[in-house]
Amino acid sequence: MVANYKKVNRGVTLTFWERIYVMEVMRGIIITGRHFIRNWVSTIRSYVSGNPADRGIPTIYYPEEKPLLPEAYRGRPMLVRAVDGKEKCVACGLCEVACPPKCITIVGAMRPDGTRYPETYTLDGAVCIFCGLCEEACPEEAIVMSPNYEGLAEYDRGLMLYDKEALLVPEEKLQGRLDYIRRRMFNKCNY
Amino acid sequence: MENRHQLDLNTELMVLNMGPSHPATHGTVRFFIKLDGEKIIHMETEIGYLHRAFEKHCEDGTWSKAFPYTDRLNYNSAPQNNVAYALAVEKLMGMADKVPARTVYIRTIMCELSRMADHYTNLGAATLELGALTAFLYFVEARELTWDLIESVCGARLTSNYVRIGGLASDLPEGFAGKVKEVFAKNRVFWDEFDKLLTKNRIFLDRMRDTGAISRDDAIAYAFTGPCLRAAGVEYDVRKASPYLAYGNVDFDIPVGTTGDNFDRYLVRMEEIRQSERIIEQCLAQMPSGPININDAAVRNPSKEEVKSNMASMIFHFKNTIEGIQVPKGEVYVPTEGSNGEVGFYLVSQGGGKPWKCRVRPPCFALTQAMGHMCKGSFLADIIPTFDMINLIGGECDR
Amino acid sequence: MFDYTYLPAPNLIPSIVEMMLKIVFIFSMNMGVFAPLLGWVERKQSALMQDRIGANRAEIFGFTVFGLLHTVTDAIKLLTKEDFIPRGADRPLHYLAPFIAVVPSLVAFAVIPFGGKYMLWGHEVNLVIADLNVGMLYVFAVASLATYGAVIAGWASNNSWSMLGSMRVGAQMLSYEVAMGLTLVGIFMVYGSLQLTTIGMAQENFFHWGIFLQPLGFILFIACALAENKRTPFDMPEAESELIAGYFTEYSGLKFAMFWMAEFLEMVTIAAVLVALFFGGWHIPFITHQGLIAAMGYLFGANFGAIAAMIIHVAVFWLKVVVWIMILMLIRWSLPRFRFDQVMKLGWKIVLPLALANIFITGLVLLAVR
Amino acid sequence: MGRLIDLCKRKLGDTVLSAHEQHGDETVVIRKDALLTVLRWLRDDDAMKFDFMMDLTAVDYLGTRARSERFEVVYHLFSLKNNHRLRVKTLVADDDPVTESVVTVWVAANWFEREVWDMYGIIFKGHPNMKRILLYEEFEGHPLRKDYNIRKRQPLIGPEN
Repeated sequence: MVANYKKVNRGVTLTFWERIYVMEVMRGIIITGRHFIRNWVSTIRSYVSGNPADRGIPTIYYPEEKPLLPEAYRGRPMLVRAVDGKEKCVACGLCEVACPPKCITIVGAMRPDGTRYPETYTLDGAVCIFCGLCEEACPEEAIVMSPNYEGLAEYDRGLMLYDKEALLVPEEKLQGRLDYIRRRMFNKCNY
Repeated sequence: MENRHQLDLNTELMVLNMGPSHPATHGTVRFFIKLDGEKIIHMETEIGYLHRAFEKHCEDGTWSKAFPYTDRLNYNSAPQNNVAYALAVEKLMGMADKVPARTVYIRTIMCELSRMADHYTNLGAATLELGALTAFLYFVEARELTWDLIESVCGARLTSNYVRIGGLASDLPEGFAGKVKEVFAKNRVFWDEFDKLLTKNRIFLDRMRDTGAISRDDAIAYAFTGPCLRAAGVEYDVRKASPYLAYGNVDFDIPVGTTGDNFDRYLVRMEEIRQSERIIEQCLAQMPSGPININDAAVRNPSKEEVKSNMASMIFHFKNTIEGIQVPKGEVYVPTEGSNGEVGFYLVSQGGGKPWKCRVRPPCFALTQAMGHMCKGSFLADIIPTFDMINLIGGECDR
Repeated sequence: MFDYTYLPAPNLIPSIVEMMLKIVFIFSMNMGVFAPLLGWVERKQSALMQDRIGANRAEIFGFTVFGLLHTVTDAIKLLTKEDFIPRGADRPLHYLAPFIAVVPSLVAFAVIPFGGKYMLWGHEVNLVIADLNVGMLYVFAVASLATYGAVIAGWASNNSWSMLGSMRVGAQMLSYEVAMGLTLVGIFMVYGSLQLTTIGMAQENFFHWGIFLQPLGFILFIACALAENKRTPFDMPEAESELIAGYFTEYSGLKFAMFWMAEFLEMVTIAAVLVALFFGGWHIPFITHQGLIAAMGYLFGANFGAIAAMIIHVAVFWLKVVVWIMILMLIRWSLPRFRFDQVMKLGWKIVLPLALANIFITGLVLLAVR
Repeated sequence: MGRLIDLCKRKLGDTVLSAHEQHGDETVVIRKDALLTVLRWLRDDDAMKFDFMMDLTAVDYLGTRARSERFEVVYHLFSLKNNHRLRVKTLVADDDPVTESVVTVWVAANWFEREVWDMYGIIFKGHPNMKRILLYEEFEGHPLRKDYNIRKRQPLIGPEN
């Protein structure tokens, strides 16, 4: 069970046919031509059958077809709105501190019943680097990385300054990610 | 004017400014070339177009906040940089041997996956710039599949931010071993096709062989590391010289070249892809079960239930996040084998939650330095394969 | 020396009509079908070779027609783009260069037969615009004019990269023209003519196709033709990773489009020459020219039968051309490019001696056979 | 104390200002004026044979040390033959940030020294091309010094338009 050093075979010897280029051109054409014909047939088949799975090409027709994201995917950070309609966030400011590019700004306030909530919660989408450290820092599971990756770019940076209303999403929509955090990130695999 | 034919023909030297926005320089480097006809008389390299103040940023934040920034060093193989940084911090904290075995194996797998992705990209890009676009896209397809694997583990393709001090961000997803097997089966086909398209192709051979060569002694003097050093015939690989992670427990070959030209670099990288597959397969077979984080409340992030239910956990969680993980005073240099060469983190701690200094030894900084030396006397067209096989990653070189 | 029989002397009006129709046909084939469509073919073919989809988003009323409409959008884009001339450029020459580049590839087609001779209502129709008895020489002469376009473009742009590109064009074209001429000498010796219609008629028998009589000449000619066409693996003058775009780095808009078109038209010409010289021209294997006319005449009557045969022959010719274009594209997308000195070495040290050897061997065989 | 430190101390005597071993990394701090001879010895001696200069950087200890020892220039050496590593440091004063260039010992030091000049403003005497490398020529200050504010703005440069 040790690593060994091994010389690579540098002295690639070429046969006469390979040396006069013809053989190589033929071989190259056969390989690429095989791809060409295979993809041609499969594309036509998918046009006829209308089934995108028939297309042997890995490209996705993006806006019409969506990629299948893994559950670990980190998209736009979102705030969780609890079932009772209130923010889960208690404005403790941990995400604000944990954020490496410092894109989160929170102003906390107190509800009449004594619970804390964020009066304003601003996340600068132009600065966010989607690292997911806010999600890990949050003790309340109030900010999570949603699988949402669309509409993140704007022509104006001002439009990318998301406020609380733009960030709040009902809990059931983020259930997949919340489950993932509990199961894969902080379950028995993590004491 | 020592060259005789220059005297005879009274030729004029031509000054060319190649880059920073030139198709072959990827927008991050500038070559200042003096040409005699098509022959390079003198070449100067200018870097720094992608400087992002990595060290200053790291010094500004806590220890664990540096992870997203390490992603952006060599963005083709981000998990490797995460691992290198984590290893350095763990060593500085003196808890290197307390990291769970499962974590060690997962880290090894991620390192090798990213090495594969990096080599796929690099070899593909090299052939792209030599004009063989089709071979490039076959390897890009292979790389995409590899990145899909990385994405399914880390949650992002490039900016993985996967490793934590003393552990990992998350465990491997279910059915990972099966997915790896599937992807490897597909990638082997691409590897074979790429190999058939290029390795014995005389046009490609003529472009790669004996171009951009550097002698063994020069390579050492220029502090080459990684595939470029091994291509020059030097048997040095951090994985072998000072085994870290699980590299001591797996069986693999380290390809070594002979003359240090571009063709040797190409062959070494091609073989390393194969060997990385071997390492990953062995790691998956040996994969132990168990926790993925170190059992130390002062280091790891507790689970959310724990934070809510346990006062001590909550205090540690807040302290770790706000003040940062406390690292004792000291300094450490940890070398790891990145896909380009030795990625070493030199960390200085003055105690407390922030790094006093976080220096990364960028492998391609040293490699790019030798570009002028390697290209002198060769043709203008030889810059392209040489520069590609050096594999300059702007993010790593300029930091 | 010159044979003036192609001049429309005996029955003037039908001959002029015939001539005009042929010119319109070839021109519309080249400019109307091949120049725009080859862009699409190239995109789609390269995409399918590389496991991609290729351009497919341009649409009119929701119809994308497999990305065909991208040719329209390309045309609109190129027409409306700013025509940029760099500071310090030689303006007249900068304007002139694309025309010099595109015209030769158009007019070279004049001597290539795309069908045989047919009797229609007593008038003999010869499907070639100008049946010169020095046919191939004319093609060489005109094709070498295109070099000037590239060289002038590079020189007039006042850009070091363009300059390097045009230097490379000059050297590469010069060396490969010599070799190209010599590779075809074997063909001329075998068929005993430079006239492309004569060569075409001589290939009526499937086993008399140029590919069987001159296999070495064929391979050498393909190499030279690719080099003349300046496409990968011989695209040193415009190698995008070395010289950005070589001699047309500083061109934009319609002038850029003309270089683009010249490249595609050259490819059509090369494919047509290949077909005419080595692949039996308009002939269908194992069916003689007169045999098809007779068969069609039996079915549709003499005149309409001749028209039917004509259509079939023309279709066969263009089919062969399209197949060859696709093969040329396969080569272009499969191989990496040479280095400049290696191209020169290949031209002078391999292709040229082999071409000479080919002439020698052909001569010996001809001597022995006769 | 590690083996390499012992060897260094025995050979170099009082040139070694201090030495320590931490986490298996051996470190020697040597006098600035003897830098070149010591490094050359480290490179050529058979027991040392440090043919690789893996890394060259500097650390700013502003506020934690005397100003005459503010900067440390750090050399990370590696020996291929003996497979060992050594960290060599030399102290550079705040008011006189000058030290010897080691380009004559290892060619690789060229860019690394330029980077240290760029980031810390330490001048390497005898360097063939002491220019900024990662930053542009018009940059004001040396950003990795601890007294360089992370929020500092740089003046705009470039043509007037």
